[in-house]
Amino acid sequence: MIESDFITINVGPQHPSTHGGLHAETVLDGEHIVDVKVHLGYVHRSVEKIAESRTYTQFIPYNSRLDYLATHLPAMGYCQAVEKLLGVTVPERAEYIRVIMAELSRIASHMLFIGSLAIDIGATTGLIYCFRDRERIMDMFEMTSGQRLIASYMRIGGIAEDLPEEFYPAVKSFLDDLPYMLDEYNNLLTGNEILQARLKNTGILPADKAIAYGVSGPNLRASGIAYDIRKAEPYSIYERFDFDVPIGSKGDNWDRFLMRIREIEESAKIIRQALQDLPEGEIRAKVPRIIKPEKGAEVYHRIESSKGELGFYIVSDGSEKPYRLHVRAPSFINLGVLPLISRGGKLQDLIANIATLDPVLGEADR
Amino acid sequence: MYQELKERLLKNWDGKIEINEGKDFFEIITQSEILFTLMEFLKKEFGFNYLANLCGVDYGEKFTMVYHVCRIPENLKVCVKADIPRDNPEIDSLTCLWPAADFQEREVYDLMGIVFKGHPDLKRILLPEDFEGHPLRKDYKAV
Amino acid sequence: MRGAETFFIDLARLIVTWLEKQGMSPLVADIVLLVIQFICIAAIVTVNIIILIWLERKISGFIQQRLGPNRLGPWGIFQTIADAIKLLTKEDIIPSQTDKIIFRTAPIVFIVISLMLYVVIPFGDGMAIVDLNMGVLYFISVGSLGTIALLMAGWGSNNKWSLLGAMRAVAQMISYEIPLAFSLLGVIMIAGSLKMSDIIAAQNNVWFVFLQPVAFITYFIAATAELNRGPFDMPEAEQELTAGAYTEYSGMRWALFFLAEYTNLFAVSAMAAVMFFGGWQGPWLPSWLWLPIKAYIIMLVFFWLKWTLPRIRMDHLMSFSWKVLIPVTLVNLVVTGCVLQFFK
Amino acid sequence: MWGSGILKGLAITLKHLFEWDITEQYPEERPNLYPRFRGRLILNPEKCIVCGMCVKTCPNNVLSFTQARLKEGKKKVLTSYTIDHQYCMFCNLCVEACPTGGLYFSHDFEWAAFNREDIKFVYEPDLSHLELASDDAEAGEKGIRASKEDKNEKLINATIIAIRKNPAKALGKILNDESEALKLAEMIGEDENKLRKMAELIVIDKEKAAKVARAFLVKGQKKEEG
Repeated sequence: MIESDFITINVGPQHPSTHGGLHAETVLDGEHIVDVKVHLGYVHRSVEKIAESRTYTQFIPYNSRLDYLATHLPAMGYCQAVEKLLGVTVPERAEYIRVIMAELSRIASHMLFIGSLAIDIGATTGLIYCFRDRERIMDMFEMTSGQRLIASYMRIGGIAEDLPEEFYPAVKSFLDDLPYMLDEYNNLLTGNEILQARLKNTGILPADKAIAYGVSGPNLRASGIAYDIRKAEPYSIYERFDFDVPIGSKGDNWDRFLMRIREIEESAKIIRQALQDLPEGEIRAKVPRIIKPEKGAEVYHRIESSKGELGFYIVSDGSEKPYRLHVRAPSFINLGVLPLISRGGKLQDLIANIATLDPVLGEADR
Repeated sequence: MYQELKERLLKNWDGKIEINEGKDFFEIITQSEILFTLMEFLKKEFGFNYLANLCGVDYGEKFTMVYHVCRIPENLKVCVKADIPRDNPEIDSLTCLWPAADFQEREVYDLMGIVFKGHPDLKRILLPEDFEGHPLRKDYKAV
Repeated sequence: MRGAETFFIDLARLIVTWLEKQGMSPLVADIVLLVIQFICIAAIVTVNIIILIWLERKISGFIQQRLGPNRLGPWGIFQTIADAIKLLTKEDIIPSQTDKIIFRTAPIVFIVISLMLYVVIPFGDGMAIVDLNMGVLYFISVGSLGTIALLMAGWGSNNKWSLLGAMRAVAQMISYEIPLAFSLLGVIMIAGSLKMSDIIAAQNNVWFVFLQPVAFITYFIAATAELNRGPFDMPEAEQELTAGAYTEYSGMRWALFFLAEYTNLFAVSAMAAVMFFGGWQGPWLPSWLWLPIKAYIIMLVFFWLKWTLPRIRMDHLMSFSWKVLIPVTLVNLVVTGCVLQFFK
Repeated sequence: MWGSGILKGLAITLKHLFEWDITEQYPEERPNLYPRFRGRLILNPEKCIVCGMCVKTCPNNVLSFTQARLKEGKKKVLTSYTIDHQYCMFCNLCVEACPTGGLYFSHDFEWAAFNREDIKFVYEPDLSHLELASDDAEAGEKGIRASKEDKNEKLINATIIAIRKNPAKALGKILNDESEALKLAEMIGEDENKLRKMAELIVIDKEKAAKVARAFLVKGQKKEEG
């Protein structure tokens, strides 16, 4: 009689494919996953507590450190939340520039997603190609804000500086080359039978479960639910742009992977339109130097970040510092679904599942 | 829709809840005792299937739990608030209604020290297990 | 040209005659020659690996639009030597919970097995150390021993990742042993011999790759799996198993595994050259240059595959072997047999 | 399907194998930095007017300085300025806050150091030729905090004067009733100590001041009754 037993292995926090300090305690039956437990907090920096001791303006640079892969998105969400709290209207030009920057961030984040998914399932070269192309976006960020990865470019009431002259040709040539880049990814990765075999029918997340687990963003849309906050509840000036919300059918890893590639195309569409309509004018609204929202005011503002619904809940007590600031981090809540989609799969699927959920641990742990 | 919701809510819990129709969120201020039944009502009767956000706020003498609940893909949204006394910070867990509450309630328990009754695995999530105190409380002194 | 062709054979003969003049019996002289030959092989293998590692890093760099190693020496050719020195001088770490004996022997077993493969490879015309009349069989059977070394490494490490890697290695290598042998069977049927020199001689007119294209493809795939190279690098699987069976190894012990892998790589490529590409046969150049050239070209394809493809999933890997490769090779065998019978 | 995808991928990698490499060989080739690039934070002391805006805007306490006053003209001068780069987030907020453009980011990015102290920038100008006001030199040691206390002191003095001049208005801020305010002023009377304490409380913590004032009144009433 052969006795068999489960093996418990710790995928992370030090593991090549956990995207940072993610710790998935995995119970294995051979290669099959019996259970997964997610442990978080390895990069917890208590951002919410820090916010309580910083003024509204001072907290801006901390936001980019939440989701450092899409640097402008959290900063934009936060600034818009504070603007909502104050009742400030942002000048047209600033809104357009914000949208351009946000969508560039989304493209950068999704490119990194494709690359890291590729390396997680063993195709090392895919990562390098994606990084090569993402580098051009990073260059544009450096042009505009002076920082590549964690730019602090958004300000309450607008943006820090106007776009430099060299930005326009750079973004134009990037958008012109984007179809070729995507072609390359598609030929190298998307069309690859091994990759398809690994992603199709693994990590299936049905639509009802996705909603119940609070999954948002591309992961939710991969399950077939056309819910994009840019469309459902247009913030900023998103209602002016014509773009589609791609949706998947099954909610497996393959759908989640395709979502990202198609969203890059949609973001490019938005940037093209925004560049065309970009008006001249002010880039920052008149905002007092010391920002004091009225006492007891509170706001929950959410934007569609590259990872999902990024929400900022801010309570003001009338002082220059937020009384309470809560970040609804999409990565954090998306990770809650990891055990559900991994159970019953293979160990190799777990790696693909983590990659396609696309968590950023800076955001999940805050 | 919101009108119907308002009527039904007032019919069921008249006097126990307060309704504010803000420009952003349809706000329901309730009590921690009836929170669970109210939420169940919202989910079952009105199809609010998506718990977007939940967090606690420390107001000194009391805590307030704030829930943002949506119905997607139609994007109907409701904000529910419930006060909890500071000396006995307990409230019903919503994990059985929305599994999304699992991680978020653990986070609130971890950082704010609010106990969720009926949560399957109420442990610290962001801070180490042996951490003392709840940092997001206003009386927490960082060393 | 004649001199270059028979240079090594003349040298061996010279040594034997010199030894016999010193008063040794022919048997002892032969044994001494064998020892010298084996030392030569070890040296060739080492030099070869240094080139191979550099080449792979360079190729992967170029594929990824990088430069690869370029700091040490022209085009970075001394990088591997520097790495070797670093690995040799590194602290020898043996984790306390390991099974010491197995842990220590595993790399040695692995490298010895891979060196044993070189005994039957004909490096040039009449230049096999031992031209066994069942050389192919020897190659296949010795080649499959590597599994044991990997299992030892995984088990001895007393680490769950390593154990998973070792289990994968065993499952994978046993499954791919069969298509590997079957795909070589077609060649053997045409050549009518298991002896390497006979097989090469049979390719005087046409290379077997043209007569047995299916067998070549299946051999190539099975060999990739046997070598644990990407896209079949299951036992190592850096991204999933954090280097699998090699997790606990460091320094020179780890380097031995690394060496053994490249040694195997060259052996398998040389075998492919012998079986399908006419071995050492070729115009203009001496025969002992042709085999390495052919082997290197085959290895370039191995590199190219590894740096392009994602890793296949374990269950797909197994079902690919049992459900695709083995039936295909069997059909190939039947067709070969029928055709042979028909043209007899 | 059937391996065509794999072949396409192989074609891509083969194409790049013979393509020119894009690596920037860093120490030999210098990176192309854009004008706005944020390297090291630099202070131009000539332009500094010692206003302290940069310190107030910095989210991470990177900046600190000490100041002194000249004996003549009471002009503020910088005695030292510290930029502790290890905490810097390069958020550009201080540069934006500086009214004279005295702070800016240079393009210098190679400043790895072995010690934390080594990446700290400390500017200490030679002030020997200037005559500093003696009392302010001490206050200058405490830097920005001292200036804050300085500010409080001024406010307290102003409040004392205000209470003396118009007690109903000055104390009415903490007490709702004007008659109560007058009563309180009467009770404080000419007692310098009490007056000063009251003024301090009003400046620092209004709520506490209101409580104290009320308690004071109640106590006074009891005295009258008793």
